[in-house]
Amino acid sequence: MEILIAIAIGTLTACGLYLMLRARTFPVILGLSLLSYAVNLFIFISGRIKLNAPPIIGEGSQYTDPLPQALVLTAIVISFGMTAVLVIMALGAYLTAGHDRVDTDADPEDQA
Amino acid sequence: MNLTIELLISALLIIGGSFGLIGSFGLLKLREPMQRLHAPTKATTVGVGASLIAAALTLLWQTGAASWQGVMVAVFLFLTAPLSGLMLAKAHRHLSRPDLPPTGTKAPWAGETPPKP
Amino acid sequence: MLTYALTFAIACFALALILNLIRLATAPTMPDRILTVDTMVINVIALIVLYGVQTHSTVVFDAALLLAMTGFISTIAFCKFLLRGGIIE
Amino acid sequence: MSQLLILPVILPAILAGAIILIARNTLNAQRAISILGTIALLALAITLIQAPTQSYFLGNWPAPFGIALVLDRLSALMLLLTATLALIVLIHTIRTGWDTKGRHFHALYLFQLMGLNGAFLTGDAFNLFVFFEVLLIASYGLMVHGGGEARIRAGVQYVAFNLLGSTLFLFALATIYSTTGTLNMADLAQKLPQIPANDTALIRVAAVLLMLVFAVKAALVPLQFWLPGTYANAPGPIAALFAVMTKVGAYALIRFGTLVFPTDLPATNTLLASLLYPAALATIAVGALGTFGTRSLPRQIAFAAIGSMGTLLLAVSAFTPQATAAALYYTLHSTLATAALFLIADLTRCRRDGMTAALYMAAAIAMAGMPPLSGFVGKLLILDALRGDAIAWAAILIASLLTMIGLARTGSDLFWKSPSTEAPAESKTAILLCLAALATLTIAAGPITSWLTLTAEALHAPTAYIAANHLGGTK
Amino acid sequence: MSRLFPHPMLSATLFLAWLLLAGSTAINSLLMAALLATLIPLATQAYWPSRPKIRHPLRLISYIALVLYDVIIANIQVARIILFMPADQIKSAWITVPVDLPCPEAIALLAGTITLTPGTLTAEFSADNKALLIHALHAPDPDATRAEIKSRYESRLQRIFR
Amino acid sequence: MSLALIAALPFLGALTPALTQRFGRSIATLTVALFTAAALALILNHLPAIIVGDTVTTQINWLPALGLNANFRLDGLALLFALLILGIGLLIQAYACFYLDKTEPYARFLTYLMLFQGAMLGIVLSDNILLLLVFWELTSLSSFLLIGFWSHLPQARQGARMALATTGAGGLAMIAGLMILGHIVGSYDLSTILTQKTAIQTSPLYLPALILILLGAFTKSAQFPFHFWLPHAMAAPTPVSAYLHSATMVKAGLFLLARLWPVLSGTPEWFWIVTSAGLITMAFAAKVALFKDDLKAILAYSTVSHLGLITFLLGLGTKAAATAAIFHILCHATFKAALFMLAGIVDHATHTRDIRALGGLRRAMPITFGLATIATLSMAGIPPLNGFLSKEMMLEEAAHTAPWVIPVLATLAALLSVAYSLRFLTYTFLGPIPAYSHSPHDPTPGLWLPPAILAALVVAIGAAPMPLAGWLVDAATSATTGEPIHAHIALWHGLETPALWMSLAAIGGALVTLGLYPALRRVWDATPKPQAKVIFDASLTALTHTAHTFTAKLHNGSLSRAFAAAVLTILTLGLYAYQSAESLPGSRALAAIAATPAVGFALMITAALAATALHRKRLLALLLVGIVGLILSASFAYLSAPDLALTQITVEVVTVALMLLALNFLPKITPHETPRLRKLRDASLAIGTGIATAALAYALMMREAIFPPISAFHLAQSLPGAGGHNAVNTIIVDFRGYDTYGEIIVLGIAALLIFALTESLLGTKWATRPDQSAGDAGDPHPIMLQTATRLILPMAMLVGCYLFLRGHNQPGGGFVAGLVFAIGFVLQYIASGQDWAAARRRIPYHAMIGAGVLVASFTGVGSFLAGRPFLTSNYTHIHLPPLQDFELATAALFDLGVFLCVLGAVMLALDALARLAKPQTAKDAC
Ligand code: NA
Ligand code: NA
Repeated sequence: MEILIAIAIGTLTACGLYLMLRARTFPVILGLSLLSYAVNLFIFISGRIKLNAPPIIGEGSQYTDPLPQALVLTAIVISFGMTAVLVIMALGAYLTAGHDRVDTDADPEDQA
Repeated sequence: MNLTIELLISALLIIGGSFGLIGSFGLLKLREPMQRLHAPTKATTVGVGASLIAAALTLLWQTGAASWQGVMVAVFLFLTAPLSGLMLAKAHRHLSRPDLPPTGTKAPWAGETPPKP
Repeated sequence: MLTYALTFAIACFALALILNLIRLATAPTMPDRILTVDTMVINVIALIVLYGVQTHSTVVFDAALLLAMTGFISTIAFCKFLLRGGIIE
Repeated sequence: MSQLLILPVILPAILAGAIILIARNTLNAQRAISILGTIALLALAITLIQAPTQSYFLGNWPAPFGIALVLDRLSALMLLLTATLALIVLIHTIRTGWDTKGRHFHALYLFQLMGLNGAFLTGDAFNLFVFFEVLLIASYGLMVHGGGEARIRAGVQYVAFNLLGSTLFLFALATIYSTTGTLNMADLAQKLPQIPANDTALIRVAAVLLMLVFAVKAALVPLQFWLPGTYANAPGPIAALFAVMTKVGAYALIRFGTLVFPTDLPATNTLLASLLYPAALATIAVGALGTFGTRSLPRQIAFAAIGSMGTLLLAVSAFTPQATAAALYYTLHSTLATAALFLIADLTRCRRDGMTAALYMAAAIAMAGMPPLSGFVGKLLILDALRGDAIAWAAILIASLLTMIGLARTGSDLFWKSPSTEAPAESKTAILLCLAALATLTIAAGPITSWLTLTAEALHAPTAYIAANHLGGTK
Repeated sequence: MSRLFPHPMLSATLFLAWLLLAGSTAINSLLMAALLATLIPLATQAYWPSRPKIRHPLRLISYIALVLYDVIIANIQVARIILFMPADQIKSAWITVPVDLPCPEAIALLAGTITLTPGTLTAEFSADNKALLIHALHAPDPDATRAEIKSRYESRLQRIFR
Repeated sequence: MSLALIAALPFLGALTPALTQRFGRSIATLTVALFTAAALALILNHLPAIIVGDTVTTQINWLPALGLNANFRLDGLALLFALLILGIGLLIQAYACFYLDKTEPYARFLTYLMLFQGAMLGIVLSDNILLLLVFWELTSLSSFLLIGFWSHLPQARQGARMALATTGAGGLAMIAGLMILGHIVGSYDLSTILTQKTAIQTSPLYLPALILILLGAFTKSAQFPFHFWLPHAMAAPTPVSAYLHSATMVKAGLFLLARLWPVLSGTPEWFWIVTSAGLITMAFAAKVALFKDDLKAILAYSTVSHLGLITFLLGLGTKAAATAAIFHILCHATFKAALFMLAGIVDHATHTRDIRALGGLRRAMPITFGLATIATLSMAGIPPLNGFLSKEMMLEEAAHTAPWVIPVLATLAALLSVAYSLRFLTYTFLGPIPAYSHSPHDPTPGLWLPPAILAALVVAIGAAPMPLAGWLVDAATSATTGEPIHAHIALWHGLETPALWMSLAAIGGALVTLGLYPALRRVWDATPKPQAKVIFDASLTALTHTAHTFTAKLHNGSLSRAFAAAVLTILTLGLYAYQSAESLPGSRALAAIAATPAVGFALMITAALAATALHRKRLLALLLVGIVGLILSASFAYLSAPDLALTQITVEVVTVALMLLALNFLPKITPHETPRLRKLRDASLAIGTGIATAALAYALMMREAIFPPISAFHLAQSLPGAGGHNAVNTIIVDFRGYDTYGEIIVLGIAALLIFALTESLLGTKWATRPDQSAGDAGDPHPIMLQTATRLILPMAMLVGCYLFLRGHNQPGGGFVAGLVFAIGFVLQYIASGQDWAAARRRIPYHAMIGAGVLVASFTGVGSFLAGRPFLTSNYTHIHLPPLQDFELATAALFDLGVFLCVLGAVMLALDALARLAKPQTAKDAC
């Protein structure tokens, strides 16, 4: 199982990074989403894996580490907020600039 | 008694699993997009439904505590599946523009593209 | 027997997911793909429920409930996108 | 345990919440709340800077299980710096009407202060991440305040790059938790030395990743790319406020570099210092060349800010009490100097009279490290602390020259070449306050540096910091 | 009473749903169910402005039972089509079903019923809500399908809703 | 204290013009003059003590940690310079009052002048080399302002920048040099340093320190090859040239050489570097001066030459030479300041400074002519003027110095000096009168009195050197050398002094040279000369260009490259950190791979890869990313993390809605535009990092934590301490509720940001209109959707309440509940439209966020009442018959804050985005 999860984390990271390296805002946003999936899984496994052991006291005899789960929850919420912000900013950039390239001019005032 | 329940649950599970698989198989097999829309209803209704009943019975049988949340799962699936179906059908129609029978009333079909002003 | 039936059911839905994947790869149109993902959601709901049976735990049922309640929204939103461009008008 | 410790965090949050709830459509009320809140924060900071090192156990849970705030000299200093700068910038914003150019300025501003204060106070590594995010997202909002193509597009880059940084932060924290089982910084400081010598690779990875996160915030080369576009395109007062944002990175580098990963820690040893040193040199170079080679004033200031971060971090990289003290002095100086320059740049958009020129001159002098202002003192302190390091000296001095020439050229083009335009007199109060603060730094350099020396010594021997973690949280 | 319970059926549904979710009929659960069954419809009544008149709630229940039965039967039929009928023999058809139901809720219920029973699917409404467009997976005789829908479902719904 | 006050007086004076300018120039000038005079008086007050060899000092601790102290000292050397600075300063103030045009910003000029005066005075009074550096740099800055005073002239701006760059660079070198000196000695106090000759000269750091200090001194004093800035500084108003560039600032370098003479001089290094620089400068600049036609240029090069002379003398390292140097500093200040002022007068009267266009002014301007004659002849070293005396002393020293080239060069320089001086005088005042645009005449006394005073000094010192200047030279030289010196200055030393013959040779040679001038001039004009300005400009331009290109290339605005650099750095350093240490192999037993999860993960990986490969089709990519999210949610459910599953599911829905809302506007296709090589680079970086991350994840999963994780406490205390069965939830709302507090604020801010940005977008004209042609189907609000969502909203709220209430003990909680509520409302938006849904909103979304923050905050603050820290939770079990007992926890109240904030934030953001989709409608305030 661990190998599978590691591969999943690696793939999500790689895909996310590749998309983040694209030149348009939308792929960058998608890339960040994939990357945040990867990191959420990564934080999650930092407490290691226990199957069928949810950290609900009294539901079983052993529990997975609840702390990383709490951290992932925070991370999910924050990355949700951040994604939303990036989306609206990408939208604003597109609407005002007329294109959705992420690259800006080196020194706009030099050209002027 | 135990065997009966076990048999019943097993049957439900097998029926549920089969219909779930048939649904996805139909999705693959059927040729026309509109036909494929019919397939997943099986997984939605009998597939998940049977599994849910099986789950409820199993838990009732094995832990002694009834779990009725499954009913709510089914309620939501039944409530929402027609909506997905409708919207997907609309999307299909919008993109492929098949010839439709007349409405039989004075009004057109609601999803038809309104004339440009 | 129950174990075998359960395994069978789980295998069916897992297989269904694989079929979905094939469909997804070969789907000719966008609505087809959306439909496939919609079906995937249902299959995953079934798998989650069956996993709960397998582990004698209802803890995961909430996940199934939420998926059932919210999964279709993405389908509708995608369709509405294809139909109207805007999903909220 | 004093409840005062939590106030720098929750006071702005409550005020911002109140603004959203009841005052979101009345500008004057927003301004009043904002100003009063910032003054209160300043008063709080002044109170706290006199307090001994102490912890605050949130939820009354003992460390390291709950989250602890730790107030020490360094965090108090950063609180004071933030509050001072915040008040100055806020005055400028209100007097220039920047806050009317978009919605929710004041709520975002207060949340920004909350995030900064939270980051400076926390004694928990993951909580630091949370407050980094608070301060970042508020800064995103302030950065695009008022809108406009260039600003929003620069904002996209700013956000995207920092999201990469935040993701890296999480990777690092997860690695730390996974290897050590704890997140409390003082707890880490106690546990890391016990790691077996033959099993340090993972914690080293975590240390490097974590420091890279802070390097992003501190705009350390080659992670500085986000800064020029952001600072140059942000609204003037916001760029001025952002002067403290890079310092958050510097703060975290200093905090972790002295508390958690000190140079005598067997696991990491001088790893971080040896990585920081060349990066700081490169940062100085990039900053100086940018200041020298750029013509638009805001961009130039942005590069000067990068250069000053390089100088600061060069001092940090020595990881000696003397160098740390110098770095802290330089932190105060470069924050205020950068802010002053940005405020002046904001003023020069419509006004280039003699008075503005004089203010510019003063701020540029400070920024370039020329006497008599604090930049010179800071530079001397760092040079003195880095004695014997010819490369460091050459880098700092040449950078100082390039910065001076660059700023002089821009200034002479701006105030001498182009005629002064007549525009309604805008308030210079904030700028004067900022320069007054710089002058105070200079005149009172003696007492300030001796205070900072004690601070640096406490940082390099953090027994009080660690001890404060064991004093409460009885639940 | 109608001001306190703008949608009595909804309140009943919510009451029941809460008990199902909570999985308990203890006094606390009943109280909470009653509370929510009162408060939620009140809080959301703006989002449900119309108030469908249901004449016979019991008939509604029997209607639901009928549909569930039909779902199972139809599933088997459609499964046979999917599994065993060659693709070129499947005769799909678009069918227009004129409807005459008093309220949107009833129309939606009919449309949902049609979709849930495998083999047919509501694909569209006429703009005036007087006709449904139905897609049948395999309908060699569209008129029969139309007639069955009208007689089996629509007429029942006409009797339930006013 | 008094020395500090003296040093402060000019700075205080600098503040006055802004206040006094309204009363007119005279008052303004008088006011600043008062400050200068006061400083002068206070200096003179110490005169008796200084003359007998005492040193007056003042100590103020400024920055003891560094050793930068406001220590001042007044000794003979400082006295000499202070008198020059303040005395000539007074004359300059008077002169400037009449010189500057009425339209000029005179107050600003006076301010700059006083700033400079203060800085200069500070240098000479400093008893701490760091303090000296402060003032040193201040002179660079204030001279920058003064040179650039006529800022409308390009040459003024350029001259100012050139001076600043050159002296600034030297100043920075000097910082290094002086700090090294301080490090050698262990103190930055001059009083200490001056006693440490042996320590300094035996230190291995002596040579670097010497070179760096000399760089500072030579740039300031315009020594070859740093001389080029001085002639360009002549773009300054003449009073500035007279003050800074003849009498004072350029002598700061000499002052420094003299100041440090006791500890730096006497070594071969010192001798060779300083004398050669001085000698070359002296001869070279004199030669250039001979061929200049601009009055001020001649004077400028002459100044350079004389500075060289003094430098040369200081380099010799003997006491006699030092005496000569000191004396010449005094003499040069008198005649050169006068000459500059006179050149200014000529300029004023004739509107030209080109000596080829001048001539015959002796009749029109007799006073000027008389004064100029005295000063020029002194410059030429003609007896009996003071310039002669000091030049004789120089030649005498040169004559006794080997090798022979030194006396020869010195004589040659003297020759050239005589030649250019005579040329200066004759071309301007003698010969025929050219056609002036208006008739020139002598100026008002205000302009000629200051140079007259100086000329009087020139004559007087020449006539009676010992009574007038002997005491001052003695005091200054004693202070310079550190030993009591009694100079003997006289006109006549007898026939056997070589200097006499060298002087005569120089005068004779000069006459010959002037006779041959036309021929020499042709040769000169025909000789290609490296133009220092051209070289300086070219190198500065090249440097600027390089810096600009470098910066523009480096910061080319490419986010992808910034990402690539960051990722590469992270990857490289991460690998390095790992490689450079040991690690034990992991030993944990791994979980078995079941078939179904394997299918799930395979699906997730495939979907991620497909989304990457097909990312150009944006809608499809979004759908595929949605699959990843779906499987991830299921994985969390499978991996014993039900709370995560719930959260992921609900967040996913809202995220997709958000992305689709945005994609409505954005292009639906990403164009092909990246070159293959770039893709290869990106792919390698991505894959490399992916592999590293996977390896790290695997390594972590393979091993237990080195120390017992703190979460054991959370599990143990969840029920007894925090009153909840769900340990994840108790961590979120209690153990680490503070994290959650920050997290909801992040969400709230996100919503505010989205709202604010939307508002600003609604107010602007867009470059792009959304492309609506793709979706032109009718029926925006299908009736079935509308009807069904009326039922789904209450059901969703019910489920939300359910998840909220049980969250403490089972999966759920305020966050998920808020999202479920939000999803119910979002459905209303989707089904019935923004107008319809927004019109039915009872509570503004803003208010929900605000209320959420406040509820959470005040729940936390509530524990203050019990004297507990923020967010200390409390719970109790209530027994209310006939009810079963139930739990009331403050954590639930906190969770309510979370709930409100989440609901408000999601709705505010979506509502804002939805409003963006129809910008034609009026803004509805929330
Ligand atoms: Na169907
Ligand atoms: Na059907």
